[in-house]
Amino acid sequence: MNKQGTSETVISIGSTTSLLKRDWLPIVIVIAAALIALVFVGSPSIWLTLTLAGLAMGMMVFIVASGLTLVFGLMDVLNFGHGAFVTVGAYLAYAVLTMMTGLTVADNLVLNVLALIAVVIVAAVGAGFLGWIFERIIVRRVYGDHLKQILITMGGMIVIEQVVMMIWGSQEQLIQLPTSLRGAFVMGDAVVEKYRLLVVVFGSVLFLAMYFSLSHTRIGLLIRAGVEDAEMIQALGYRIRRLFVGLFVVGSGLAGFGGVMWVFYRGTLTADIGGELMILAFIVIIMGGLGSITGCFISAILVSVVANYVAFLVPEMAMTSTIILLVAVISWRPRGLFPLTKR
Amino acid sequence: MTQPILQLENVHTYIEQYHILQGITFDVAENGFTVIVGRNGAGKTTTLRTIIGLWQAKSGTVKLRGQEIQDQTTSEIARAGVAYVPENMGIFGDLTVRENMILAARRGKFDTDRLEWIFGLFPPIKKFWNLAAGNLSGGQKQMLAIARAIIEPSDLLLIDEPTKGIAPAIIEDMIDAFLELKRMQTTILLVEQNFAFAAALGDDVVVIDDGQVVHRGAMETLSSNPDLQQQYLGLALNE
Amino acid sequence: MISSLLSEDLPRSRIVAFTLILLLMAMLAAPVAIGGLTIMSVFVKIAIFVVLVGSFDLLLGYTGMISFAHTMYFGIGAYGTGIALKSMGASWEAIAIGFLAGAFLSFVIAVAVGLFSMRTKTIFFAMITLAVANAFAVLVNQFYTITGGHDGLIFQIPRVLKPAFVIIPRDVFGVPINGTTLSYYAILLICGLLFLLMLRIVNSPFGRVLQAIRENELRAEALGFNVLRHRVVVSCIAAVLACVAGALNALWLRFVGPEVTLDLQVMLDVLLIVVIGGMGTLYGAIIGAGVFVFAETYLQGAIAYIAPMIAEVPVVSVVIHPDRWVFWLGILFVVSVYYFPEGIVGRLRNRAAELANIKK
Amino acid sequence: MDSAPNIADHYPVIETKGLSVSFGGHLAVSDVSCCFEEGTLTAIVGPNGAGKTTYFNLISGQLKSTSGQVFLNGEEITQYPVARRAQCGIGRAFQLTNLFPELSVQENIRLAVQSMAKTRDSFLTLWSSHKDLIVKADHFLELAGLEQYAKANASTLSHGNQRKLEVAILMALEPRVYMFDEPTAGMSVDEVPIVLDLIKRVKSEGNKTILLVEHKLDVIRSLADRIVVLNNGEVVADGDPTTVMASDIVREAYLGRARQDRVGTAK
Amino acid sequence: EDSIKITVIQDVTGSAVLESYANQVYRGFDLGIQWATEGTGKVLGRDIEVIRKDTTIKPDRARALLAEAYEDGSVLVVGSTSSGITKSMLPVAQDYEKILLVAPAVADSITGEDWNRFIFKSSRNNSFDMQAQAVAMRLDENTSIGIIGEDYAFVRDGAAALKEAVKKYGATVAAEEFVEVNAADLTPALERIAQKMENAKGRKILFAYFGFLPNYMGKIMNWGPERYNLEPTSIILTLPALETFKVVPGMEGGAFYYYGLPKNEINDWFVAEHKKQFGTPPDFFTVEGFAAASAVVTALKKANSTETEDLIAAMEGMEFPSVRGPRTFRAEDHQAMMPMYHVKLANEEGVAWAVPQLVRKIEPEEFDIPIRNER
Ligand SMILES: Nc1ncnc2c1ncn2[C@@H]1O[C@H](COP(=O)(O)OP(=O)(O)OP(=O)(O)O)[C@@H](O)[C@H]1O
Ligand SMILES: Nc1ncnc2c1ncn2[C@@H]1O[C@H](COP(=O)(O)OP(=O)(O)OP(=O)(O)O)[C@@H](O)[C@H]1O
Ligand SMILES: [Mg+2]
Ligand SMILES: [Mg+2]
Repeated sequence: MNKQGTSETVISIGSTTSLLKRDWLPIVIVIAAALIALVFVGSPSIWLTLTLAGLAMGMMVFIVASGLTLVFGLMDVLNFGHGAFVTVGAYLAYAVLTMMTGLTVADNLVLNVLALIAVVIVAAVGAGFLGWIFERIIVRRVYGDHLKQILITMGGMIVIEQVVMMIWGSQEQLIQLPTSLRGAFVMGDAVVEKYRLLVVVFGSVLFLAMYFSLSHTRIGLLIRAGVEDAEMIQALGYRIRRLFVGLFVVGSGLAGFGGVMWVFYRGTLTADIGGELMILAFIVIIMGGLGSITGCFISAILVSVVANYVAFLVPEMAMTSTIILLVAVISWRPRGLFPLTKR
Repeated sequence: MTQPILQLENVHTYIEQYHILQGITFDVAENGFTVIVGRNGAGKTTTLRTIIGLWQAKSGTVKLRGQEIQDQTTSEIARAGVAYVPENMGIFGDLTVRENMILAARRGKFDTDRLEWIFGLFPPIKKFWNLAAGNLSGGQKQMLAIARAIIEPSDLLLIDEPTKGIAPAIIEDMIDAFLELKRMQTTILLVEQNFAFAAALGDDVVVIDDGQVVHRGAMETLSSNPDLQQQYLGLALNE
Repeated sequence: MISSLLSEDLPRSRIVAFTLILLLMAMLAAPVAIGGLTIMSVFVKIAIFVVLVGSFDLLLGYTGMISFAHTMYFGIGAYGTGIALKSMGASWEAIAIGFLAGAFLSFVIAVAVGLFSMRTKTIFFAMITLAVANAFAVLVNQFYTITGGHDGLIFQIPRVLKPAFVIIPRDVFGVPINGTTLSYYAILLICGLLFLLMLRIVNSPFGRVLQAIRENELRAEALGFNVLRHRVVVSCIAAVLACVAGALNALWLRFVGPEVTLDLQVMLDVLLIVVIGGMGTLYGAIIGAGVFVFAETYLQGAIAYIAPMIAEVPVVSVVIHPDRWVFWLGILFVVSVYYFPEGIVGRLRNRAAELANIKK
Repeated sequence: MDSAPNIADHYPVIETKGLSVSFGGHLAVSDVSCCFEEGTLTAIVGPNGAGKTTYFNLISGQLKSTSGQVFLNGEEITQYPVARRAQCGIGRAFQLTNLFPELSVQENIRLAVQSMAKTRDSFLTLWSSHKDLIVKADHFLELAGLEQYAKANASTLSHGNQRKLEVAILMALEPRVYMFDEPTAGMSVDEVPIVLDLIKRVKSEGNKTILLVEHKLDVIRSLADRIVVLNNGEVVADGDPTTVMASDIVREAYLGRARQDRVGTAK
Repeated sequence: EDSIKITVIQDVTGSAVLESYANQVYRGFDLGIQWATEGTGKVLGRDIEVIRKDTTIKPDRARALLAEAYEDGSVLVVGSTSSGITKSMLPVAQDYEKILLVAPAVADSITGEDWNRFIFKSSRNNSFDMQAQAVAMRLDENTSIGIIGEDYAFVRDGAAALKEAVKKYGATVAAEEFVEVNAADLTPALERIAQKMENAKGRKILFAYFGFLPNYMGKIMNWGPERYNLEPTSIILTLPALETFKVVPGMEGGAFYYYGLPKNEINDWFVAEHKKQFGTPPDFFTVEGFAAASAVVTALKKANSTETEDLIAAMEGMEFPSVRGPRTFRAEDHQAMMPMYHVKLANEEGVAWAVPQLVRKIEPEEFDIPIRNER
């Protein structure tokens, strides 16, 4: 073997796709949609308000859907109970917040953000722990069988929601943001809620973290391979079960995180809060391409921003716009914007 | 003689309610090359799957270097140094060739020399490095399955019918490859229908029929004796 | 005779057969023997769900298509009939026109959805139908001037079907035989016939092809079966059957509303019934619907019966509380998947087959 | 159409003209023009990845060609979907076993028989009332030697038996064109002759066109009337077996330099 | 002698929110019986037996339960919260020729097109809310109103009622935007309203009317209506809503109930008893439960009979006490007429909600509630 050949292979066996080879088209489409909307909306300040609001909403959807991309997109578990972890996250946030009013009532940005982060951590860990139990009792039996997954996770969701109602009661509860995160910034004629900005920051950080941990480790590969042929991946020496459990826990934890973000936006909570975004989350994941973090992120933003434009321009179409978008994307790319798997 | 690396003793395996392996007993000698032959449906694949732990033996023992492994999980057995090429090849079709390979390189890095060697053996692997493995041709998939099993050194290599669908020229190379592996201290247990291929490589042979071992011995004995072939394989090969 | 009526697809398990006969007899006798709207409602719901679930099983169990839009067709049938009765008055023509309009709309949507199914994978298809059904529910809500929106619609039905139409007065059997009884038996009869029709369909050559498509679509195509056409056809059959079920439901309730028809919850109930009963066996639809409807109707009552006995026990009294009966329904979901992975009918049939094997 | 009718209106059963397909720049089948006549068995050989299976896919419709045309008895079928081609009489078996796993072996074959029957889509008749189809299915079941597995699910068969079932399904279709993709791969030595007999039977009917992809040289030698060699998607040799097998290009690309006789045959 | 059976059908399970409402209704009903019978639980010398039934928000079940209640001899039946469920029960009352006292559902069609003579409704309807709201908005020719709400029957009917109500003040409705139920983001709709009302003259009021979306006021305030000189307001119904109204101190609006508003003995007793039994002040649905119980007892006393026809005769035009002052079933469509409040919100230290302060009580006579049934 000559040296030359070796070094050549080292290059070719390294990173697969360079940045240039990436598929930029969907991103271009998002930007194009925004620009076309600008023409129709006319007023730049209204456009900006709509765009920023849509962006924040998209981030929120992404955070809630992020766990689902792992569980449904990568692991191929159609978890209809995902919403239950969102609910649990929301209620944990509520519980923690009522315990540490000191930090949240203080009009101090740093303290407030710290409080919020603490809430997120508790909610994510709590939901993750519940996810672990859920995996053991509910999901373990039904890997590979979508239909049973739908039913059993639905059952699990009902049980969790009912337990939440046993603990916290069925009445609607009010939850308030830490003081300094309330209100909005006015920039010229456009407004942005402070909280929405925070969501954009959290969403972006989450996206980058997930993107790098999946593309720089073999976890994503292992899971996809394990879903396709669990026997073979074990025969290669991997403890696929552990990985599945771990990923499920992370997915549930992310749902808990999403629950925190969502409940603060919503302002009040009831036990069925988790179900509200689930259809949207599923749409976003399908549209993005199963298992693709980037796809989930882009399509969450696309859906939300477009929904805002349409709601402003032709409100009658607001509800159908998402479906039309979904059908259009699927007709264009039957496996979603960034297809990762053949499923 | 040294202790055999793998010993099966009176192994019984059930699939659902069917009694498939009905008392399989044989040894695989360290650094040797053992071939299992037998008719379709005899239980060859089941034997390999029982060894790697994909089926659970209902009774009997499977020993790897004297250690009983029949109750261990597949991943434990694999990590104990057993590599496996399944009959259906077990290719991850959604993943690229490279990704298939990197999963087999357990530390996440390739030994470049070994990779070069594989590229030399199976040129399509290199050529289609970034292609989704599901799109490979039948023979190319088979090559990938073997490449995946040999990218890391292992103590025992279980291979289920590697030559099916492989063109003669590559079979040639495969013979060389297996011989080289053998030189590199890998023990190979091969299930094979292509008797010429088996005969070219095997030291020992095990004939399975109806879930039982009907013949064990040196390859020489069988390959040179048409009567035995007629008896065990239903067909004399050197007419 | 019975065998060909059942398209040679017999229950193949004594327990199943026995249960079916028992249920059928109970259904026939109930209005006279027990009387009262409660028991009739239970049985009518079972009968209607047999058609709804059975038609869904044509898609799911036989063809392997997961669709969340099935109750949408159920809703279209119900709304079509309801809206026509409301706007045209209580006449048979209104029922006919409303139902036909609903069936036609279902047919058109089913063709569109069926055609779209070709482009995507099963699970994508499922998710898309979920979104479509959701959007449809929102639309119904928005067109509230026609549909009654969130609150639904009530309407009159022909007098012959109403309790005011007395056939045999109360004092003869102790229970009145009237228009309600008449519609009860009519619904039972129609549902029974539709069940036999479905049984025939799945045991026809066409039905075999559906199963082949479920197993391996590409191979079915390679054998020369036009997969797309089969999918579209079965989607239409299932949609129209669901539509009939919806119309019957509307006539029985004299009300249509999203909770009874379009809610995702109804769809999930249907799914649960299919799985409890056993996918890919139409008898499963009967057993599943029976188990489910009885559980739904009496579970809360049963818990309310137990609850006072354990009212003092701290945690248990919270869990076993009539208001928490949904918790137990959730447990039922989980348990049924755990213990009846192939459904009750599947399980019983396997057992019967094993017993037969042993005897041999 | 530029193809002037052949003399005496004779068309080859299958003809491909300039058939090509490329995957992202990689030409898997490149400009293949070939005719296959009634009553002949043509073996298609070539190294792995030569494009044999892809060529089959183009003929039977699983893949759409990038350019070129396919004709069946002079009728262009390039745009026909898979099912329609099958109905026209193009039948194929797959290299990687492709069955209805949870249906019984018998049902697998029945479906093939049914596909060619007029009643295939009938809704309201009972499947079991079509006795003729069942009898026919059982006939092919027997031919393939799978009677004992008739009621077993296809997924529970061993690999070799699944291969046999694959062949039996093709037989049951009774097409005009049979395409076998490595029918004997993974089949035990004593079972290979059963499959070969099946193919010979079809051949002896005289009016069938058979395409066969195989890597076993002895099989090719015993069956083929003609050999087409593909390499890198192109036809590199075409002719009668002895000449083709002896040609340098085949030795070079396919058989491997020196030892071709040791491998793939019993000698 | 036998007890008098009264069945209360509510939508308890099946939806978290409705469950808490149903429980309030039950509490209110029990308190109402307790108060109206002066703690004896007896009327006409017979015990009142209250039977509770849960529709689980299923119309088919609701109908069966209602039929069952009548068959079991309930004198009359009270129910329910969800307008849809209630509507599905109306024909059953007619079939059985027994009274269904509707509470606390609101849909206008219950006393309108879907009405039959066995239906009485002790709860309010949209027009009360909207006419009270119109009063509270202090309208004149120089005001324009923008309406934002959800796109469904309840809100749409409300908006129509409001438009009707503002006519007599000469104010104009300059914009109406309805978002999908449970829409997550109000921004586009708000921007549209702002755009449409940009050139409207005089005072600009933004009236928000939502049935499902919680905390809409917070969302509106975050969006910044003051940038366009829009004054947000809404109708005040429940305590949880008041919690979210802390962001709009000084807001004036119509109100149905707040435990501090009515100044009468019944309310004093009611609030004290509720706090004693449950530790919290009573709220909207408890009040409606109480009113229903009061109507039942008053009717039985007045009719001095448990026969349906006697009861109907007694109830038409009957006045019955409630914690917000007396209500009267009007004879034409059996809708109860009742007072409302005009309030102004203020935030008080240590109180978790915005506290409504009475500006004025709007008496039943001031309302012009259309009669829509075809009697
Ligand atoms: N999942 C299963 N369920 C039931 N029976 C099975 C299953 N898998 C294999 N069998 C049966 O076990 C027997 C042995 O199968 P096995 O695959 O081990 O045969 P083999 O010797 O590898 O044959 P081949 O040469 O055809 O691959 C066969 O009769 C087969 O039908
Ligand atoms: N969908 C696809 N995308 C990309 N490349 C493909 C695709 N399908 C086939 N190929 C490539 O086309 C070439 C021809 O494949 P084909 O399966 O026809 O080979 P073959 O001659 O049948 O080989 P074998 O004998 O190994 O089965 C291979 O190199 C394969 O990798
Ligand atoms: Mg095998
Ligand atoms: Mg091939």
